[in-house]
Amino acid sequence: MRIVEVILAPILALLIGMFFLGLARKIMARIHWRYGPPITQPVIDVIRLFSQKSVSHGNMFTLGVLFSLACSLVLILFLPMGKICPLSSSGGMLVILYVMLLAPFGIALSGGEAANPNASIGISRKLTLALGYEVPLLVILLAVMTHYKTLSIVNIVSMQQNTSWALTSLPLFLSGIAYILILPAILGIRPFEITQAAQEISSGPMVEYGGSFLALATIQHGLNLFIGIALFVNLFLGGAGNPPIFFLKMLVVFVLGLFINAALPRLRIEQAMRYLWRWPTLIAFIGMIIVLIIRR
Amino acid sequence: MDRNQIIKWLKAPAKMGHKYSLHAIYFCTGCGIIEVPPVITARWDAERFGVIPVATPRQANLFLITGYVSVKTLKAIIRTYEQMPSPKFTVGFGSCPINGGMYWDSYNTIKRLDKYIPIDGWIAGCMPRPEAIFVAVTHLWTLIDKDMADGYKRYRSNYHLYRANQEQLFGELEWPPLFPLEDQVEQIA
Amino acid sequence: MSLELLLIVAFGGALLSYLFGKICPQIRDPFAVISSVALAVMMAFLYGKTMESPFYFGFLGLPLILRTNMLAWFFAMAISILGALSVIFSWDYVKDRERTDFYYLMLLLANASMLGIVFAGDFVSFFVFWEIMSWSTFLLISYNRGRALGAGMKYIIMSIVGSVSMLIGMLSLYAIYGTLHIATLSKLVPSASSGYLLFLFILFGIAFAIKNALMPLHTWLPDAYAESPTSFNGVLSGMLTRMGMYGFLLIIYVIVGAARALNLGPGIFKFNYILAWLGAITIVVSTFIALLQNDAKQLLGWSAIGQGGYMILGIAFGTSLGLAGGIFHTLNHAVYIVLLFMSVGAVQYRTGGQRDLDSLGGLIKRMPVSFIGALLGISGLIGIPLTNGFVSKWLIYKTLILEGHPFLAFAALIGTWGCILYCYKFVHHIFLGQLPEKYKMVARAPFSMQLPMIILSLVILLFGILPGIPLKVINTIGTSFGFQSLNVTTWGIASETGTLNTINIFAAVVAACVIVWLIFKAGPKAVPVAQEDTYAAGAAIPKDRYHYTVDFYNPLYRMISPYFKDFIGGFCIKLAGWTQNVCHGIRQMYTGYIGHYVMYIVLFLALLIFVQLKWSLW
Amino acid sequence: MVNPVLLIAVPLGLAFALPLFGLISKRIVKYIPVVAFIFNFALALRLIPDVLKQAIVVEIGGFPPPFGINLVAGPVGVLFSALIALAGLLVAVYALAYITEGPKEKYHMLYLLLLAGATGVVLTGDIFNLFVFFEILCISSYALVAYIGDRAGIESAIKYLIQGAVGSSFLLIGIGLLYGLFGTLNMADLAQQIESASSISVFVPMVLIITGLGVEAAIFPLNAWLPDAHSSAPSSISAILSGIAIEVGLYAVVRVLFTIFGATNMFMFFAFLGVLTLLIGEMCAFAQNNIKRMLAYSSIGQMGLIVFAMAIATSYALTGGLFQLVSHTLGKGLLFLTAGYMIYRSGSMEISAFEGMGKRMPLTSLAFTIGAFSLVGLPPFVGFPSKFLIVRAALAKEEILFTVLIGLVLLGTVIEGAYFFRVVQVLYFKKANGNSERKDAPVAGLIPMVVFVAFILVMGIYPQLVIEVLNSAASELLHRMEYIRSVLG
Repeated sequence: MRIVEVILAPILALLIGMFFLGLARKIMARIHWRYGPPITQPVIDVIRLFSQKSVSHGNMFTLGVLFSLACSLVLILFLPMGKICPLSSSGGMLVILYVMLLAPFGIALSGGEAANPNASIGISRKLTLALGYEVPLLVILLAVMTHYKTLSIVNIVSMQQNTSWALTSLPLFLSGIAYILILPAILGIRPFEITQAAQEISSGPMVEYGGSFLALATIQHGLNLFIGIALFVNLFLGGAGNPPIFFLKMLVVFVLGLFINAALPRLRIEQAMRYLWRWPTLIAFIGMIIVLIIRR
Repeated sequence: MDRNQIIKWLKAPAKMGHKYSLHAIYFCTGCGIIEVPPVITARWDAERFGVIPVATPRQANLFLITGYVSVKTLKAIIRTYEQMPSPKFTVGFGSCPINGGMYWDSYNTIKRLDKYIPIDGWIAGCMPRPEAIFVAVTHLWTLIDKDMADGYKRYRSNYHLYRANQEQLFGELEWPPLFPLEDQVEQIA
Repeated sequence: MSLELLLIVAFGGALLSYLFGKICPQIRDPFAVISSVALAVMMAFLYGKTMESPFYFGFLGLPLILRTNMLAWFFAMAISILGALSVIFSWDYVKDRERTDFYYLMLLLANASMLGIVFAGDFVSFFVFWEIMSWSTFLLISYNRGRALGAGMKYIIMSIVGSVSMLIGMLSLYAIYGTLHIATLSKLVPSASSGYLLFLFILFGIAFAIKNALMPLHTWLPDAYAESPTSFNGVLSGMLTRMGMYGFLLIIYVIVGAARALNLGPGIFKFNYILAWLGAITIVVSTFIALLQNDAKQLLGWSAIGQGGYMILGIAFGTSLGLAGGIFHTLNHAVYIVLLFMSVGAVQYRTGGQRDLDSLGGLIKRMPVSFIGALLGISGLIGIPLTNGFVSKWLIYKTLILEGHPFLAFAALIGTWGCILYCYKFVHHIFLGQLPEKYKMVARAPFSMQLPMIILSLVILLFGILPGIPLKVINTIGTSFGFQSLNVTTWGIASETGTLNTINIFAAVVAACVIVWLIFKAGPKAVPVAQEDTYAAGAAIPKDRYHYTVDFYNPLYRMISPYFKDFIGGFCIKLAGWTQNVCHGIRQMYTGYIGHYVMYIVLFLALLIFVQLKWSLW
Repeated sequence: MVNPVLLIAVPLGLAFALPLFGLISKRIVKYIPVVAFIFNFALALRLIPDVLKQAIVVEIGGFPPPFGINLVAGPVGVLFSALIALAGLLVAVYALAYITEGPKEKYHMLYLLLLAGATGVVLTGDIFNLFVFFEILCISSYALVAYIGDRAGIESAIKYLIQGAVGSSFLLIGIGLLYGLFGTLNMADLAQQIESASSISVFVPMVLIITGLGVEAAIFPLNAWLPDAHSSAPSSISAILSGIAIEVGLYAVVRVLFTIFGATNMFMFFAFLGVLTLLIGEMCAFAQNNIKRMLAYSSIGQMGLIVFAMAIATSYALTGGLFQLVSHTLGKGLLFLTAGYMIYRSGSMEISAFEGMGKRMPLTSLAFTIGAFSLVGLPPFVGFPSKFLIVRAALAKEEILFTVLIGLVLLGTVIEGAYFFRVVQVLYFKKANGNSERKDAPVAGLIPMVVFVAFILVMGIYPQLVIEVLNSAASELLHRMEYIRSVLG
């Protein structure tokens, strides 16, 4: 059973991720009053990219991409989707936090070896942005962990299943709000699409990616979408009893995110930092203080 | 998609990929670029054909030469073309790349672009309408189906000639040859 | 295997290698290497022994005692191994320097005195070895001339301040209990009054906090790390700085004992709370200052300050989990910081002492082993899973969260996330990006530098994947302090509130990597291209000017640089200036004019008589 | 049973006989002090075991005290005379090669006189006799300070002379007053009769005597002569002045305070005075760029430390103080001797002129470094156990006040460390500018340095060597009744 889960979870996540990418393009097109590509367009792109001859700038350039995709796949195993959570008892939230930063780190290492300033600028923006949203995110997660007195995300989900969603329960309400405020930054969609600003720095870290590198990077992007949303759903929307409900919740969150993405322009990096370190952080800290007061 | 589409898919997924995801490098050489924004935005929406502009040649497989090509631009065009991963398709847009067009007697523009890089298709006219781009794209599909969009192979096999032309134009080039200049002829296709 | 023999080997090795250097220099390096390696081997045989024996009675009737137990062995093992590796690393690094005999003497002397510190069974020998360590380190920090002098001055003055306060503390112990024997004191002291315990904690705490570079007493560290010879940084940053940690463990858990030491003090200002908060501040501030550095060694120095904060956080709350985390982090930090300094040293050795991040780059193609060392080093520093740093940090975070200190946990975590930024900056600026023209022909590091780096890299992975190996030892230390034992398995720690199982993660990562590799292999093979062949909008790449390093995190810099400066260091410099002025002012009292001098004499006499007649004090 | 009188008589006699030897041969003159102090040192060592059992009292001319002049060779006296003999011997050996020009005969004669006077001061049991020997010491040292004969030497000698004269006159007045009060000059006798007198009438002579002696002992406001004198004398003489002369002055102060007046209620004042002296001395030294002035000021600081230790007035403290005194003699003597040759080599007294000395004269620099470490009080050198004892004694009082004072004292140590390490850095870690060929001090200069280093190391590693003598000396100072009994029988 465990083996089946281990094999099943990443494939599901992959499908959902690609579906999200396609859905994103379709919905954006409709918001733009266009017809839009077929929903399978990302798959076609990936197939095309895999069939193209790519160039490599060195071993780290290759290994970085592979490493980052691999880490995203591993991270899937830590996230409960419904009841499916293969590696539930291997470190819990902290491991998730750390593995979450591995994927961008791998991309950063490989993009760094490309010896292209656009890549370096994109990476510096990416890491800065990560620092920006980790400040409130860490406070939020710590509030959740302190409230439920556990590090294991599975326990958090089951506790919410027994009582009520964290988003609607009193002590974690503000934390949930803060999470919603930083969710676009975590997903890397507009207004926080600073890392791969195609018009400024020609798609940042991916500037030298072509062929199968770009294919892997695209898949990894899909998985990132999946992970960011799944984490939110698990922590604040009470996870789910079974996968369909879970994916339904994720879909809702994602579509809301898409509307934000379509509506807002891109911020500059320091604007983004100023925003992230002001309101979400403030709200998150208040939430944490409330949690502490209730805990006492 | 109809049935034989799906059968084609299963026969040659890679080829279908090339057909239906043509990512165009967004490279403005001349006035022709004016026509591209309407094409990719809501009015004509090229994305439904899978054609979207991308930022870097590494990610692209379609190269639209939009408008006249000055000598200086040609250098950039050649580098960009060589950086695109093959299979890659080139389309000359407007009459200037074909024969110099209204700049036929300019000292500073290229008259025949395909002396320097291989071109898979031409869009005549000054300016061509955006629909012409869609015609070109659908035509490119048929060429790809018939394996006739083989500009990159021609470039590979006749590289010494192209290189010779380029060097004749520019003098010494500051980047090394893309392919070894010897033993060209035997490796067509 | 007696401890005296160990110390004789250690100190004798130091002196003999100096003599060999004077007599026949060609056998000095082999001798130094052999002696230090032999020391490490002998140390390994000491595992699990507990013994105690006085070795010298001559000092003012106080017997000087050597003793060993699991704690001492743990530190001594780390010291001797890292020392041996540093000596091996020095082989080529100092080969063509001047006064290498002096260098080896001081290096081995510092090592030996550290061993003396951890084996010291009473405070006199502890203090004596502590002082020997201090001045040998001072002489070695000043070894590079120029700016190194100021660094050495800072170091020695601060460590004199520390040892002075430690002297007061230990002699007050002596004055009250009439003994300096640690085992005896650990029976007597816990019954002392809280005020006296706080007094002790403050005095010893100053000494150990200075050595461990706990803010606000950290000011000596960055310059000392930056200016001392890089081959000595291994010893200096790895264990010598962490003697402060050993001291804290000694005073808190061995002498006073957890029962009294924790929750000592009024209300919220408990001793260990203040310690923990200092640790947290240290982490955050030093992390962000490290982010602003452009000098590789300064950067590592600041990061070392921050890591010290983690250790303090770990041991501050006296839970077996946190204690294990703190001690384990001491070891892990030693391993990876030494590795990082070694890779910097290799780069310096090849690029003519270049350590300015902005002017290096692209060296991955030239020095792959150093790059792997640096990569694993920063992985451990960040605490990436499957490297050793992760396990210890995991323990510390878990302690803080479950003890209900989310703010401290937040400080620790944000320290880690800032650490990612400067770690990436470190690796990117040195090894990634465009290779400058003048480093095109750089050769890879010599074997004597590659060997220690490879060993340490393997150690990082080993402790990361099988953390149980050291954790079992640390667990016995914790139980010797009277905590309940942890449920340590070979690959992690099992408990009901979130277990850690590294082998699962390892298996998953390996499997995922293999799968992704296969998928990647399915596609057409990627053709390697030169570094000049990158996308620059079709233009040719400008040589040497296409590497984006300067002001790497520019927006972030602009945000944080007004708030994160080394204010305390600046204050210390000011303080020195003020002292200078005060001294000059006082000197003016001795005017060269004889009349004034006679006047002083007469005034003194008159004052005495006046006071007596007026108040008749005497 | 040898007679302690020889300790004074031999150098004194040789001093006056020295010109006669000079008539025989110029070359043997400089060996005479060596011979004299070898004899003295052997004699003092020979005396120590007897003295530890029972203080030796010698009546000059057979009159028993309090009527006759007498010598009291107690542990303190013998300890000091041994120290004087040791330092005198080593410095005399040093002078063999160091004193090359100038009137050598006079130098050696004055040198013998100086040390004979010092020995007399520490051995005599009669206060007027003490004054006389004190004058011998002072006057010969005035002359020796001016030995080089340059302007600075003369000027500082004059300053020293004037202040010393003022001090001596105060001392003489005080002694006169005491004689008028009690009609006796024997210390023990005085000590016996002091209680009977009214406090104020005793106080004035006490203060006069303390001030007079304090000038020589370099206690804070009275020590203005010291930096000039020590810095402009020949280095060998500087070594003796700050290694012996001020210690002897301090001995006199302590003897007067403890034994004659037993002024226990002034100790607190002296503790403060000591700390003040220490801090001011160290701070002035910190502000110096001239090596000899720096060392001189640092001797002021050390004197302050010793005064503080003495003023704690417990047996620990006195042991520590005496030990610190010994370690200061060794360390400062070594420093001045080494500094002498470094100045000779670099031709300047500026610290910055010593750059690269570690390469140019390695052994000398090493000796200097060891002396500096020892004075700062780093193990395993002799400075450490002495400081250890003092701190322990201060903390054993278990008073907040003394804890604070010892904190200040150790702050002084920090400053001391600062300036000594600065010099060490200059010696070793600055590139030598100008000539840098290796040329060490001559053998006659190196021998005393090596012996000093040996003493510093041995006493630092094995303090038990001297601790017994120091203990009994401390007890002699502490228990005046026993002193009185042992003298008056």
